[in-house]
Amino acid sequence: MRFMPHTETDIAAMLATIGAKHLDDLIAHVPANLRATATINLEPGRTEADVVAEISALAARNAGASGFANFLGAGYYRHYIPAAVRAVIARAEFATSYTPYQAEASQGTTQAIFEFQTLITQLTAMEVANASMYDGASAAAEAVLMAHRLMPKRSIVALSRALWPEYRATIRTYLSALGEIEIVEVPFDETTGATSAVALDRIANDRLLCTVTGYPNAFGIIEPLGAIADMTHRAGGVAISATAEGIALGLLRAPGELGVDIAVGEGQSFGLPLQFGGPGLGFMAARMTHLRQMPGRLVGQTRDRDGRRAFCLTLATREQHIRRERATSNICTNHSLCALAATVYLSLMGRNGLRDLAEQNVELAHRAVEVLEAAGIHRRFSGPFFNEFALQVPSPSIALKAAERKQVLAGIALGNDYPELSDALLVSVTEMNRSDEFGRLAAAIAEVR
Amino acid sequence: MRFMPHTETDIAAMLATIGAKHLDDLIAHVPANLRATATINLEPGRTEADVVAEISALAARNAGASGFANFLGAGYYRHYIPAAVRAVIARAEFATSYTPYQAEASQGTTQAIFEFQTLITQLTAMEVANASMYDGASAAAEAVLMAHRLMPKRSIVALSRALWPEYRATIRTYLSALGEIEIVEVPFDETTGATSAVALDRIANDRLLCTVTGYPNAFGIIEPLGAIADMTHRAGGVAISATAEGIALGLLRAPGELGVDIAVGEGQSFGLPLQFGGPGLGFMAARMTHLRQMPGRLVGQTRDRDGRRAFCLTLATREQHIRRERATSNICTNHSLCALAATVYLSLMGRNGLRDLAEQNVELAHRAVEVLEAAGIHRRFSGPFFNEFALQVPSPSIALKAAERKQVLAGIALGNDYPELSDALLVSVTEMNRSDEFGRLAAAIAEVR
Amino acid sequence: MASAGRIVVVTEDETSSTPIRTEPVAGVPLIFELSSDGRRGADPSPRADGARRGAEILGPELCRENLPGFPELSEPQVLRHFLRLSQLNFAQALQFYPLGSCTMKYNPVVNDELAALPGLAGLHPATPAHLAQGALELIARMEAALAEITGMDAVSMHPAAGAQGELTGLLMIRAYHRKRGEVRHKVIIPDTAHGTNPASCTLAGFQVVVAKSNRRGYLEAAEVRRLVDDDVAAMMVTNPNTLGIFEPQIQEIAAILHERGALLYLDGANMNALLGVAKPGHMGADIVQLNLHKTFSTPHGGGGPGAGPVAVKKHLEPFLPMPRLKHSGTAYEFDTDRPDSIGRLRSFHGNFGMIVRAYAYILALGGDGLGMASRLAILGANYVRTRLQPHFPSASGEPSMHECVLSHDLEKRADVSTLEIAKRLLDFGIHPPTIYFPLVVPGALMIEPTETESKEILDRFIDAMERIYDEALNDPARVKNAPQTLPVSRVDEAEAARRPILRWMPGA
Amino acid sequence: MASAGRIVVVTEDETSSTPIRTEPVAGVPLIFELSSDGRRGADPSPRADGARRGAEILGPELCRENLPGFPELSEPQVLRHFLRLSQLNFAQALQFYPLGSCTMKYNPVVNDELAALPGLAGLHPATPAHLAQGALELIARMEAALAEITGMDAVSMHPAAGAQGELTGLLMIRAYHRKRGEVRHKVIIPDTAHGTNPASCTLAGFQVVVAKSNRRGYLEAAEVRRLVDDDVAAMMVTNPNTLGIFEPQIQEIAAILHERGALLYLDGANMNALLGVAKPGHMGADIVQLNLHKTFSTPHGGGGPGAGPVAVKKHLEPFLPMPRLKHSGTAYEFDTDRPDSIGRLRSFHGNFGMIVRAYAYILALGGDGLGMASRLAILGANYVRTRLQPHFPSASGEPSMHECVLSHDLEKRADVSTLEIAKRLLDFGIHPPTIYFPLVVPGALMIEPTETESKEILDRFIDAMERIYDEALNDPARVKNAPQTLPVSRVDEAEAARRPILRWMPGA
Ligand SMILES: Cc1ncc(COP(=O)(O)O)c(C=O)c1O
Ligand SMILES: Cc1ncc(COP(=O)(O)O)c(C=O)c1O
Repeated sequence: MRFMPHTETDIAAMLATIGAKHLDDLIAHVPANLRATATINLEPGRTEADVVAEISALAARNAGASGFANFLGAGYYRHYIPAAVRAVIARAEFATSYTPYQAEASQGTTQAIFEFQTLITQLTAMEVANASMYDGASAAAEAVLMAHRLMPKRSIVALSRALWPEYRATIRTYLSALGEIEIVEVPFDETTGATSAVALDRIANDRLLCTVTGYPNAFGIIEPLGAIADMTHRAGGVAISATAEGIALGLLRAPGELGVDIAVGEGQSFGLPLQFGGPGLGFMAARMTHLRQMPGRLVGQTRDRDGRRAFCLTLATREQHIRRERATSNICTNHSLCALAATVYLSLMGRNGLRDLAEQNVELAHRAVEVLEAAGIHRRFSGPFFNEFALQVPSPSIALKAAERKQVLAGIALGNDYPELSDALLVSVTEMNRSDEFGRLAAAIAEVR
Repeated sequence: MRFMPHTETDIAAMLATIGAKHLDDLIAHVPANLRATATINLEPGRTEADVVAEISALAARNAGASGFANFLGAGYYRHYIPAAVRAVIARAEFATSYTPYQAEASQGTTQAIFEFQTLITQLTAMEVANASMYDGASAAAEAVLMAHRLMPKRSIVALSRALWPEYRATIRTYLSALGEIEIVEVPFDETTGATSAVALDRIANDRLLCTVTGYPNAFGIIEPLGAIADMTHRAGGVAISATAEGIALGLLRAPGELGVDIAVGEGQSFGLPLQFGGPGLGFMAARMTHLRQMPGRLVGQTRDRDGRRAFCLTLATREQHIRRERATSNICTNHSLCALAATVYLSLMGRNGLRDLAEQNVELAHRAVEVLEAAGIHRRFSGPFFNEFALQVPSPSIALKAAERKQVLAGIALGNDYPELSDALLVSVTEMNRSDEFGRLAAAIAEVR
Repeated sequence: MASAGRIVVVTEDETSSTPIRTEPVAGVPLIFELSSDGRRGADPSPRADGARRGAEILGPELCRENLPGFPELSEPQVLRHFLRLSQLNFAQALQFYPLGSCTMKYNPVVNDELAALPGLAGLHPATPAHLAQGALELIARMEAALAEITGMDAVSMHPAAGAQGELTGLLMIRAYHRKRGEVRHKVIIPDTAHGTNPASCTLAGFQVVVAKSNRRGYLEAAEVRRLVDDDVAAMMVTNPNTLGIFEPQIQEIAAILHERGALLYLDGANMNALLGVAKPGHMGADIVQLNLHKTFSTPHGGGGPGAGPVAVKKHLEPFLPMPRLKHSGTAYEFDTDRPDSIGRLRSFHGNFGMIVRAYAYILALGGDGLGMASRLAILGANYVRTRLQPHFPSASGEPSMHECVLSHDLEKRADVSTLEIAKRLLDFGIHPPTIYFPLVVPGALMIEPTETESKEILDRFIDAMERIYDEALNDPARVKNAPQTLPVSRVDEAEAARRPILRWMPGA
Repeated sequence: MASAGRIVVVTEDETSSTPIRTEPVAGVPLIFELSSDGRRGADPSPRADGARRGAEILGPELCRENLPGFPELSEPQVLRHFLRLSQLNFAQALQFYPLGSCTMKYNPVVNDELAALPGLAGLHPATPAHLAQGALELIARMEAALAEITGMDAVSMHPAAGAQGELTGLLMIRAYHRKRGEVRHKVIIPDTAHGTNPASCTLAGFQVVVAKSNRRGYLEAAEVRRLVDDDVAAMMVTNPNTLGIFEPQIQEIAAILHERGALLYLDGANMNALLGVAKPGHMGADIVQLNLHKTFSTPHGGGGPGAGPVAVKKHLEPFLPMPRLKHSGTAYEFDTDRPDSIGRLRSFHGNFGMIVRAYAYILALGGDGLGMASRLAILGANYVRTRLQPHFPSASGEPSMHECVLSHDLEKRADVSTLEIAKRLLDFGIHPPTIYFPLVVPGALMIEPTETESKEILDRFIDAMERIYDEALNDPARVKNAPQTLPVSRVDEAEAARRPILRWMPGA
């Protein structure tokens, strides 16, 4: 088989050295009943050409990937990925190395992670960022657990209902084993689409452990994050923000500026393909004072014996392989290569490029809204938005079907996750949408009204 | 612009150092009339995303590239290319280095070329191979020029008419300036499709400079190369073979075994994409006795000052940058990266893999013929063939159109280049053709008969 | 300006055993240090007709000042920077990388191309199911293949990594007992367990009870019987365990647990030893997680991403995480009516990009190839173990599976530590084995050669180990000062922890 | 087994100017030395139903014995071998590579992806024109763009490289005169010409007449007037010439030639100096060839492939090589009725894969960007020249265009040669300039920085050159023993030529 170099001669020689006759002698000690039934009934191996044909055929059956004017968002966003990002992550030296336990043989990976950590602190205006988490949702859950470690006595976790359903579900699952925790959902303002200050105010008491707010939120609304952080702090809780559209951080006030204590998010927008939802990139940033309770890997700068600057994994005493059941998290393998892609992407965009892109997204989304309004289709909420917005549509599912016939993926019906929003359609606009697509979108939806 | 790092400050500082005010001061010495009219009237630069969109749109307008059962050959052959080939030639260290003039900084390229030279000598059973030529046709022309240097007194170049039209045309062009040379075409045997021994015998006199024979030839026929080489030698000429389907060398007797003096060919079958006909890979192999007259670059093995094995360009005294008007060729840039691809491809195939592939091609082609015969469609020639054959079809152009409507590219009408073969269709079969395509091919052609 | 960081190229040339001495040189600057105001690595798109009016639209109160300290470079500068960084790494594709418990086998390059196919890489997770049938079928096929390979009944591709698979499994165990009206608080874990096991237990709200493996390095049923009671929800067993030993009494242990209503969680990170050799399902496992980035060859990427699917027996199927794939008879769709599910642990449908690669790998090897892979992996581990036995004796007398754990007496004899041996290996162009793990073996060297490395490579590794043993006795300085041929010499990790510098700052 | 070949990573860190001393180590084995009978890097396809019957079908007399000595390796071994080899190279993407006359500018990585699009890479050259309109239009657009850039009337994308473009041009010149009933035998070439120019003349059947450039490094019209007669078919001029100087009298020279019925062939290899600065067509050139692998950024690939399109004035259009593209009004097709064409010089339609990349490059820069590229290339060359003037004076007093040619007195002062300076530069992680060319400048250093390198990089290069000048005077051994930090030390090229070993042989 093409991946295995062993010739008959090699095998014979190795067996002889070991003092065995047949390969199966080496597993003779495995209980016979297990070996007897171990045969794997799958088709025989295939040539590379056949594997390519097989998987290409499956790929060809995903119409959604092409040919459509696409307005899907809701936590994963369509952005252009420069070829240089692929050129870097394709390097075997990055792609086929393990977690950089041996610093001397991993300076490429450790320095890149150090650069990633720095970029995330710059984007969030926080003091420390870790080497990556699985995705935005699990990072949000880890943030809540971190808050819990910071204030073990408190019990109320306030999740904005305008936080993505998947983030809320993930947090619930991660917390499900911690009996003492009580999760409450903070409703959103019916008109603005932002988390309701009134409602939050009611919950913000001395049992408040933390608040988790989408920024922008699940409706694309730019939350008054500063005000929410203040309320949280007045109650003595930990303010957590979650950002799914990372590009927004290139233009919006940074969570750190607004008083947030833990800023987490999804880095998929930073040069990662959609690939049906994963792997993405979870990021987490916090204040140095909370460093010891931070989950995940960290790379630090140090020196080698000859005084050269060098980088290595550090503060591992927080981690499972040292702390075991007292670790800050069970995470081991993270999303390192995705963090590298993000590092390359952000470096290419640069300070001005990232802001230009963010401004362009805002502009295009608002232009789309103008076109829709002109066609008599109105926004469901009035709050300020970045590049995603909810539309008021009598029957979203019908509208979606109609649009599909016009080769338009018009968005996502919010009703599935928000019964109270059965008349709302979530639309995402990025630089990947050409202006001429707005008209097609409007026409498709208008038709069914 | 994203490719140029100069900031305003950099430019100002550099100009100051030079003692200039504006960039254009640096070209003030260029005649004003030229500068005045030098503006390039092309659209302004574009983002990477726009360039990708533009070229993808052009690519999408080449229906021929996909969706068709494809039987096109005639000098360029469809073979599966393992991903590892792409992974290697994509390495920036190989792709963005120049000709390895500085040996110490080019051991990767020079060793790979040394391995390529060795592989070509093994495939052809010759003693020396160069570092690559542009393609098979120009390599054939260079071979004739090399023969001319070997026997300057002789004048008749005998080209088999069963040599690809493009090879014959290229040779004619390369020789067009050498008045003393006379090119004659050796007809092919009407029944076998091989070069006519009788005809060759008539030409083989003491003015014969060389013979050039396709192996297999333009009709896919496996020429009696040994006999042709003998006749050539008896007349005192140089026997040259040209191979366009390199895979054949994995199974057929090697040119070297059959007495050929210079073996050239096209290496596209060795891991290079079709890409509409270029870049391909010319290879040339010969006997050590003819070394000094060989065109093109050569890499040799030597040692470094510490006694380590090392590789470097050698025998450059044959080449244009040293010999100038007395060089063996004007070639400078060759097709090095294509030679690297071939080296990786051949290493992956290996001794057994390459033979298996060659046998499979023979088998599939013969199976296709069985299917066609069964449908009453017969071969035009009777000679033994490798993976390509001519069919007898009343009106090839009509057959081709009919097949096209059935999503079959049935082959190439030989009549365009061979008026005497206006009833012949050239069909190529490789491992890329699934057996079920043979029936479609037969049906399509049978229909118009 | 001068030469810095050089990477070591392993050579298989016998004649070449002279390591290289280097002098201090500086490394690659940080991307921030290469930045200069006004450079662009990406040009603004003309699409939005020149003016970027976004800030105007949102107004100043919502907008930040332009990212201070954020880098600005041209595209060639960015590319060159990261290509240089890549040259400072060891990697499986380039070096022998026998890192125990990590299964650093060859990652087929074609699989990366397949994952990048527009029909897969360009597919948005919210695409309606009827427009994503190819992707859904691929996931379904992968579930079926893993069920067959593990001998389990149902599989979820949801978890992002092995540790998340563990958490998924433990939460299912909790839900399972709850459903049966029981609340159990304890999970038994052997002393040889990987750190993620106890950490996951804590996350899942369980107390860890440690089971001792015996002198020979495996678990005795008696020990389990001693520890198990009605408050034990489950036991987590890694098989083969982290000593590379197949747990001989695993079936009996499963029986004991089941008798008391406890479940057996099998950590499948070491599945590379079991393909076609023994199926967890037949051992009595109720749940097993698999690490696609180990057994199924998805590239580890310098620390991920991977994927940690969980396979379960029928009785646990109802508790599998959301979303759950089902086939309506005409098409694949997501089953939303799963009242007993533990819910979701991440967004969307799992690390699809990794699932594609692993599926391509399974297709390439097929049932027979997978079985051969484990056998050759076991062959390699036993070969290395046998040849190194004289100086690096095995920590256990039991036969090894896909990896072996060795110890040595150099600490005592020459005051040379396992860490120093590991660093010296780097000078031979070999990535060191996993060291100091499992914790039960002092100074452990955990070696996993994998089936994709040739006998020649293993022989070179063995020679290097022998040579280091020698050096430790006769020229210890050489070992203690290693590595000498890498971009940096020994890195001061203590210093990094003492004064944490975790980000670059202007003028730092 | 031990560390071998290390590659140098250029650093821009000021503090790092200590070169590295290495000891002998072996290199990467040859692929043949890694081979072992029975290994497979590609599995036999089951498609042909098991048995490969090809040999049977053809019979033994037509078949060879199975390739003796041909390698057999597994896929991972092959990949690792070539990845290791790659690490032994310097390359533009990784190192500053100011190789004069080669225009080693950044090669945008996206262009390689575009050339690999199935619609382009998978297109068979014999595909009927109506099924390949996208490809044909791309070629047509490229012809138009190059005509606009050069100020010529018609373009052929046919030639495979610059040298083949030269041959194409010279054969057209021959045909042109023939057509007018003249036979001319001579071509004038300046003493600064690139070697391919005279070599191409010979191939085209012309005698070379050498024109001397003056002390200031350019051609005087007087010299051309002196040499031209009715037997002169043409003059080949490289502009800017290989000294990097714009030929100030080029228009007058063109006039003189035309007066006598001779043509002006302009070697456009140095077009990177002229984009938006001066068009060859306006200088009076009748023919110009372009090197897409230089000015238009297609990767040089360690020696090619490239592409050498030729652009001509109307009166030469009929002689352009076959195949010639034309537009029927409804679609693109090939024009077969071209009686005066010189014919073809290679198969099919040119190096299409390179044409795609170059077109993508032209789209990316646009007319304005191309003009800026030449200006910044010229800025870089003059900056380096000015700063190095004290120790490495320019070979000419004339202003430099995109490259500068410098000389030095170290041969005399310290017996240190240009070659040794070049080798020492390698220790600084910089690829040396072109050396000993043009031939008119003893010990020439021909430096072409290109527009894609930053001021910082140029400054590092300048510092390195200054430092080497210093070393040559104070520590010459260090220069003479360079390089010390590369996979190999100074390679013995004389030995290679003395006893040519041009292939591996079993047991060698
Ligand atoms: C035995 C064992 N269990 C669990 C894990 C955790 O898997 P992951 O790193 O994918 O989270 C690992 C790998 O690190 C392991 O070796
Ligand atoms: C001035 C000049 N002319 C012609 C050539 C030949 O071009 P090519 O190498 O593409 O054949 C070159 C490049 O080597 C050159 O520098």
